[in-house]
Amino acid sequence: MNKWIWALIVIIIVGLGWWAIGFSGNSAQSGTGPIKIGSVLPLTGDAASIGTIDRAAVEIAVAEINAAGGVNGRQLEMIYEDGQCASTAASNAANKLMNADNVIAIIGGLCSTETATFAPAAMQKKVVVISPASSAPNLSQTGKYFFRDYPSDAFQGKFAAEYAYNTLGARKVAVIYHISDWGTGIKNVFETRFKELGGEIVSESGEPQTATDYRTDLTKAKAANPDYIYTPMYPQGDTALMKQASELGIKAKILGADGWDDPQLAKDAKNLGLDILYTTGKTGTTDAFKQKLQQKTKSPDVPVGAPQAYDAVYILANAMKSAGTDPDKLADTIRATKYDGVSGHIEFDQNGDLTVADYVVKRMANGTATVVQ
Amino acid sequence: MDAVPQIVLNIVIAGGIYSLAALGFNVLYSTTRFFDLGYGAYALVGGYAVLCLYKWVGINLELSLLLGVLIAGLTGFLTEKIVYRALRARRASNTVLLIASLGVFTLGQAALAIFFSSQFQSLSRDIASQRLFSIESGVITATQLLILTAAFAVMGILVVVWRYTKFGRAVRAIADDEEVAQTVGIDSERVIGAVYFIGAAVGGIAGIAVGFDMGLQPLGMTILLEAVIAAVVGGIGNMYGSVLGGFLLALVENIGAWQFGGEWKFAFAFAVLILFLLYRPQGILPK
Amino acid sequence: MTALVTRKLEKRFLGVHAVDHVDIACKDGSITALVGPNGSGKTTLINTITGILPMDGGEIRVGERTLTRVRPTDAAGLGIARTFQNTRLIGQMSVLDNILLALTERSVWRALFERQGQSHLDAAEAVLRRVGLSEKRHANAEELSYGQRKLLEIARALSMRSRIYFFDEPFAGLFPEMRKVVAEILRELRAGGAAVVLVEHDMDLIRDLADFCYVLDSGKVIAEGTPEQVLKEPHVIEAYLGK
Amino acid sequence: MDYAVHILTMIAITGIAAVSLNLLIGETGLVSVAQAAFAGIGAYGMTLLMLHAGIPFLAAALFSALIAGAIALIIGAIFLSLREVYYVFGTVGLNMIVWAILLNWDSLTRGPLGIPGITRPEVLGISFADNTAFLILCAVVLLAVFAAHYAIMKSNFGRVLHAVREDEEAIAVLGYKTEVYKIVIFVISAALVAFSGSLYATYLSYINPSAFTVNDSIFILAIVILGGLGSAYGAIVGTCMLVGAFEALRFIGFPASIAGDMRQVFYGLILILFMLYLPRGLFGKFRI
Repeated sequence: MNKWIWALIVIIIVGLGWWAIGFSGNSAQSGTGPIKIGSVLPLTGDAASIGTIDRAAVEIAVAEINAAGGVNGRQLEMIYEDGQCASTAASNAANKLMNADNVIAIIGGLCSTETATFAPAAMQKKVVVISPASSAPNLSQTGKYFFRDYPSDAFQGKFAAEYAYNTLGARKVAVIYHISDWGTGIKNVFETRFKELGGEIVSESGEPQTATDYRTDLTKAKAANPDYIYTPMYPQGDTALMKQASELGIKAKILGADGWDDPQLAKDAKNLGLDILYTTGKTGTTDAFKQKLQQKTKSPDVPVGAPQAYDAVYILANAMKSAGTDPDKLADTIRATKYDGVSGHIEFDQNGDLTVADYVVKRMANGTATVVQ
Repeated sequence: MDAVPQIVLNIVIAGGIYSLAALGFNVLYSTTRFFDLGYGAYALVGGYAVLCLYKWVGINLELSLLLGVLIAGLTGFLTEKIVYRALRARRASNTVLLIASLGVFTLGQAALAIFFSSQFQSLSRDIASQRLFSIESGVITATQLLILTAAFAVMGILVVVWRYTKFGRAVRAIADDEEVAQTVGIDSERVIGAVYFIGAAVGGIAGIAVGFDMGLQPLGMTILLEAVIAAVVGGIGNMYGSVLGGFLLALVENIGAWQFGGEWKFAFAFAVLILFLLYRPQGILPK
Repeated sequence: MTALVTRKLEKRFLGVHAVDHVDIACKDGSITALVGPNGSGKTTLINTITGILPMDGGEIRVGERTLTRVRPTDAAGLGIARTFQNTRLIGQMSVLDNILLALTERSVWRALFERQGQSHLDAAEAVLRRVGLSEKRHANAEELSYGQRKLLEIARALSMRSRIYFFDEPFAGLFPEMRKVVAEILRELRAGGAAVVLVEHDMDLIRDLADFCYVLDSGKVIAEGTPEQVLKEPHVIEAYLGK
Repeated sequence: MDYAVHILTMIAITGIAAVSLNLLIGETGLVSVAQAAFAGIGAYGMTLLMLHAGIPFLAAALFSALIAGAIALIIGAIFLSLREVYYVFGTVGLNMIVWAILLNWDSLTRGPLGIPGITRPEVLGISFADNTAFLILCAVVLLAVFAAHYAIMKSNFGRVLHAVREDEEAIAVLGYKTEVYKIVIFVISAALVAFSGSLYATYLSYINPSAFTVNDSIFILAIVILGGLGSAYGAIVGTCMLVGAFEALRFIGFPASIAGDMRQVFYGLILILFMLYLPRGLFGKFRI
C-alpha cells in the first residue's frame, strides 16, 4: 500500500512545483528592467547546423543594440530555447518563453514546423513573432502579430520556375527535393508554375532531410535526360548530391534553391565539373556582416536565415523605440516598417509577409558563387 | 534504358555496405542469440573515430582506419562486459537485454551527437579526386570498389575463422548451447567478449564505409535496420547469407526507390523483412 | 472405453528418436502408469501428447477425433489436464489466482467483462482445502516449497474437471501424509470415471495404484500389462537395474 | 501560471500514452516501440475527420481510436505470431512505416507541411479554448484511461495477461487462446493511445509527422521503465518526472544548445541503469 502513497506524493510534488514556478514567473514586465525577448531556433536535431549559426547572428545584433544604449535606455535580454525542428519541442520552448518569461516578442521558428506549432498560441497571447526562415505558404494566415522577413516559398518557387523556363529555356526538368516543410513547399509551387508555363516535369523524387544516398534519385533523373535538375535541398544533402552526381557523370545542369547559398558548397563544387546555378534571396549581405558572423561562429557558413535573424532583431528594436512594448502598437509599427538590412530591403504586407521578394541567381564556378542575374 | 547499368552498380555499391553491416550483426546475434540494438552505435563509433583521427588529428589514412575499427570493436567489447554480462549472469530475460540494448543505442547516438554535433560530415578529404571506373554507362569510384572488396574479404575471413579455427569451433559450440559449451570447458565469457569485439569491429568497418561513401550523421537507426534486415533475410548464423541478404536488400530498396521514389525506401525494406519473418524466419541460407 | 490412444507417435530431436513409434491406450476410469528409468522419454511423450512439443509422426485419437497436430491450447479442448515434472506455475501471482486461472471463463470477451464469481471462489477454496493449501491462498506461488508447488499444480489440474489427467511425478518432494492424500485423489478421479495417466518410477506406488502399465526405455515401449506381469519380465528388470 | 498549465497538460497527454503502453509492457510483457505511431494515427485520424468531415471532436476522437484499433488488429494478428524478439523489431518497423506514410502521403496528410488550424474541441456545449479548461479535459481523459486500465487488470482478463507475461505456454495448456488475448490487449492499448494523439492535435492546433517518430516511442518506453512495469500510477509518476523534471532544466540555465541531446543521453541511461539495478522500476510490481 505504501507504494501507492509514495506515488501520490511524487505526483503532487511535481504538480505543485510547477504551479509554484508558474506563480513566481508571473512578474509582469516591469516598466524599467530589461526587455525580455525570446528566441526559438533548432539548436539540436536535424537542422541544428543552421539553427546554431542563426542564433549567433541574433547574439551579434542584441550585443550591438545593447552597446548602443538598448531601447530607450532599457537593455534587451534575449532568452534562447531549442525548438529542435520538431513540434513538441517547439511548443514546450515557446510556451516557456511566453508564459514563464513573459517575453514581448519571439524571434524564431527556423523550420516552419516550429513556427506553425507555436504561432497560433502566440497570437492568442499577443506576443509578436518574427520568423527569420519559415517559408511555408500556410503561415501567411497566422495572424496580426506574425511577421517573417524571409520570403514565402511561393515567391522562390515561382521565380525559379519562371527563370528556368524563360531565361534558361529549360523545357524538361527533373526534381530532387528534401521532404520538409521548406523543400516540399518550394517543389510544389515550382512544379505548378513550371507546368503552367508549358514545361514538363520528367521525374520527381524526394528524400528525407537526413538522407545521404541520392544515387537512385540521380540515376532516375539522368535516365529522364532533363535540361535541368531542380534541387530544393538543405546544404548537407547538397554536398552528398554533388559528390554522387559527379561520380555518376551527370551532364545535366543543376538549378538549386537558397539551401545551396553556402560558401562551403562552392568550395566543394570547385573541381567536380558540374554546372550549378541556384536562386537565393537578393541579399545585399554586406561583407561586414559575413565577417562578424564568421568570426563569431568560426565557421565559413552563412546559412539560410542568418542575415534575416540579424535584421529581425533590429526591426523589433527600432519598432519598440517608437511603439514601446504594447503588442498592438508594436505590430502596427512593424507592419509599417521600411528597413534596409543585411538581408535586403524589408517591407511587410498585411499578412506579415515580405511585400517584395526579389531573388538573384548565382553560379558556382571555381570555388566561389557569383551573381548572374 | 541506359540507366540499367548504373542501377546495377548502385545496387552493388549499397549491397557492399549492407553486407558489411549484416556480417557484424550476424556474428553477434548468431552467437549470443540476443538482438543487440546497440550495434547501430558501435558502427557509428567506427565512422566517427576515423573522422576524429583522420580529419581532425590528421593521422595518415591507413592507421586511422585500423584504429577506427579497433575503437569500434572495443566499444562493443566494453558494452558487453559492463552492461550485458551482468544481465546475463542474472539470467535476465530477453526483454530486459533488449531494453538495455535500446538504452545503449540511444545513449551512444546522443553522445556522438553532442561531441561531433549533428551535422553531416564526410570522411573523404578531397571529394573530387576519386579515380572513376566506368562499366558501360554506369560509374563506380575507387572507394566504392574498396568497400566491395572489404565486404567479401571480411566474409571470407569470418568463414575461415568460424569453420577452421579452434576459436571458431568454440564460438559455434556456444551458439548451439552455452551451458553445454561451458561443461566442455569453453570459457564462454572470454569467447563471447572476443565475439563482441569482432562483431563490433566489423560494424565499425561498415560505419567507416558509410562515412567515406556517403557521409556521417549521428543517426544509427539507418545502419542498424539495414544490418538486421540483411542478416535475417540472408539467414542468421550463415556468413554467406549476410552478404546475400545485403545485396538482396539493396536490390529491393533500389528497385522500390526507382519505381516509387526514395521516400519509400525504408517501407520496402521493412515489408521484405516482415515477409521473411513470417514465412521464413530462418532466412534464405540455413545455419 | 479408451479415452486416448496414440498410434506410432514419434518425436525426434536432431534425428534422435526421443519417442519412437509409441502406441499406448488410456482407458476411462483407470490409472495407466508410464514407467521407465530417467531419460527414457516419459516426460517427452506426455509433452508431445499435450501439445507442448509438436509431434514428428503418428497420430493421437481422443474419443472419435484423430489428430496429427496438437497445439498447447488444444489440450484443454480435448479434455486433457496435466501437471509438469518441475512445476510451471505463475510465480509472481497468488496461490488463489493460480487456481482461479483454471476455473474462470476462457473466452476473451467474457474474461474482459467478468470478475471471479462466488462460485469460483468456493470451488477454489474447496480444492485448496483438498490439498491442504488453504491458509497459503494469498501467498505468491514462488514463495511455496517444492512439495507445496507440486500440490498446487495438482489442485490446478483438478479444477479443470477434465476427462483425462496426466500427472508427471506428482509424488516427488511430498511428505508421507501428503503422498497418501494425492494417492486418494487419484483413486477418486479413477472412481469418477476419468482416465488418469501417471508418470512415476517408484515401483511400490505403481504396484499400489496402477491398473495398467507401460514400460519405456530410450523412447520405445518395451513392455506393457498389469504391474505384476510387467515387473516379472526379465528385460524390464534388466532395463531398470542393468543401467 | 500558464506555463505550469502547459506542462501539466503535456504531462496528462503523455501520461495517457504511458498508461496505455504499460498495459502492453507492464501487464502483458509485450515490448512495443510503436506507441507513437498509434498516437500519430489517432492525431491525424481525428484531425482529418474534424476538418474534412466536420465531425465534432468527441466523435472524431472516438472514431480515430477505432481506426487505430482496427490497424492494430491487423498488425497485431501478423506480428504477434512472430517470435518475441522479431515482434519487437516488427513494432520498430511499424513505427517507421507509419511515420513514412504520414510524411509522404501528401494528398492526405500534407506531408511535412503538417495540418494547421485544428480548432479546440466543443464537448457537450462546453468550449475548451481556454488552456486551463483544456487541462481539465486532459485530466479527465487521463483518469478515464487510468480507470480503464484498473478495470481491465481487475477483471479475469487482467489475471490472464499477468499469466501470459510470465509463462504463456503453461496458460495455453489450461485452454487459453493466448494469441487472441495478446491481440486484444494490443488493440485496446492502440485505441487508448490514439486519444493522446487527438488531444495533442487539438491542444497544439497543428500536427506534423515530426512528433510521431521512433524516438518518441522510445521516450514513452523510457517513462514506463522508469515508472515501473505493471503499475499505472508508476507510469504517471514516470511521466511527471520525465516531462515535468526535464522542463525544469530550462530554469537551471541548462545550456539550450545541448539540452536536446542530453535528454536522449538521459533516456538511454535510464533504460540501461534501470535494467541493471532496478528492473522493477520505481513503483513496478513485476520483475521481468
